Amino acid sequence: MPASATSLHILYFAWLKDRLGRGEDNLDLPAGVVDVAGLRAWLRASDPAFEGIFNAGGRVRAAVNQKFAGDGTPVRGGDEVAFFPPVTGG
Amino acid sequence: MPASATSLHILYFAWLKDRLGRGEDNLDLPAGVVDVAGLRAWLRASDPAFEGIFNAGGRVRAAVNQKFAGDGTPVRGGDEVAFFPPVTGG
Amino acid sequence: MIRIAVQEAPFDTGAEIAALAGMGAGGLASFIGIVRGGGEAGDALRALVLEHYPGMTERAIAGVAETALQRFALLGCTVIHRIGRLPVGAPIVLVLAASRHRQAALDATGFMIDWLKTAAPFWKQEIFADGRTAWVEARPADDEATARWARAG
Amino acid sequence: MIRIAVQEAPFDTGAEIAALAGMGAGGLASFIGIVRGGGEAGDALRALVLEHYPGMTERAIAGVAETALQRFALLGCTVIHRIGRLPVGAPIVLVLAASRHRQAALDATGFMIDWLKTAAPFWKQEIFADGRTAWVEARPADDEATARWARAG
Repeated sequence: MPASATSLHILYFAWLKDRLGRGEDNLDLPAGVVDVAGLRAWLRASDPAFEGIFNAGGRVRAAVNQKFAGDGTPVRGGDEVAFFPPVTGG
Repeated sequence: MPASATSLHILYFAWLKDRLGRGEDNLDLPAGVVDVAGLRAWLRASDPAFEGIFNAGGRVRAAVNQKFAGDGTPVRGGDEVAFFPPVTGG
Repeated sequence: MIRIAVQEAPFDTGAEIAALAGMGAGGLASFIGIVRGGGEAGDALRALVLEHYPGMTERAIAGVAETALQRFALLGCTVIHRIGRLPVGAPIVLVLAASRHRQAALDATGFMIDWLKTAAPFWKQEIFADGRTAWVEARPADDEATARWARAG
Repeated sequence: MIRIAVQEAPFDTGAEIAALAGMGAGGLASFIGIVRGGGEAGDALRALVLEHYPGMTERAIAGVAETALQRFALLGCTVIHRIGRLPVGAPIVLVLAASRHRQAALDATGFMIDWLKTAAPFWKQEIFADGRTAWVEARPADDEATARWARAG
């Protein structure tokens, strides 16, 4: 779907997707969210399912616009943000 | 050909074969030859062509019964001895 | 020349090698990862299901391949990673590196497979004979293998 | 399982890999050596002629393969070395190593190709466009590459 200047496309992979029962969320950029850490906090507050996910040994990783991201990576309207466990390919 | 207890089968490879114009010699184990160094000396004495071959920077290698051999490796009747330049396969 | 593919279909190793071999290379190294049965606990593993992040995966693999091409002065390299359900014994990943000299090709192959394991967004789920499933945990040894290349400068 | 061949015919890399892949391996590494044109002096190399010492060659290759099998705990390995006239671009040698873990397969492949170059009785003659021929000189770098494995214990 086309990204608008205020929308956020969030993707979940592997066991995150299993636990949430969905692979993505589309929402408006929440007020006050400016980075990955802020988005994690907002998700936790909005849905208890995220509590266990983001507490899972702190091992859930993030990507913003298809690049690995840290807690301080900026999140803006129109971005694609993904959450997933450490990768196990190869 | 079947090896007899006193015969020596000598093989030459790569540029040694080119320079000698033959790939092998069959002869009786010369009297007094007990190792590779002795055989080299006997060949030099018997045919001047070996002079240049064995003087070629000392780089001509030997094998006795299909194993790499040094100057002191024993040579006995019935053995297969080979002379060749350093290998360049792979 | 860099060739990247993420696909469900098997790859044709012979054809991929032939495509790289005609570039003036003196050496061509490859690594093929295979779904391995009989784990530590003697589990009856039947298959892996490989999930990936479309778009980011191809981008991450291309980054690894481009880095290898530069670092090892390769003539070309190929990375094909399979996704979907892969039974025990099935090939998962193919890495090829062609270079003028043998050591560069071998080193680049090791570099690429190590980096793929930590930099490309794939996740493996194990499917057992009794129907049980489990997501594979990342191994610290994989991060260490990747870090080796950073130290080697 | 060790497979050794010395032959004029081309080898079928895909078939050789498939034969090793079914042994429970998690990783399969390969190296293919190719006749490389355009040497340092820009010579018009057309082909190599590979001569070998029948009997001793197979014995030497088997020794290298058995050492690799033990040292790297391989499930299997394959070495095929071609002889005769091989034009520029033709594959000369194939080395394959299958192991449970990737690093052993890659290391074993490097080990075998390095040792083949110094321990197996092959000699390469270069054939140039103008009909001139020259025996290839052994390179000290090959001895150094082999010695590396002795130091690595």
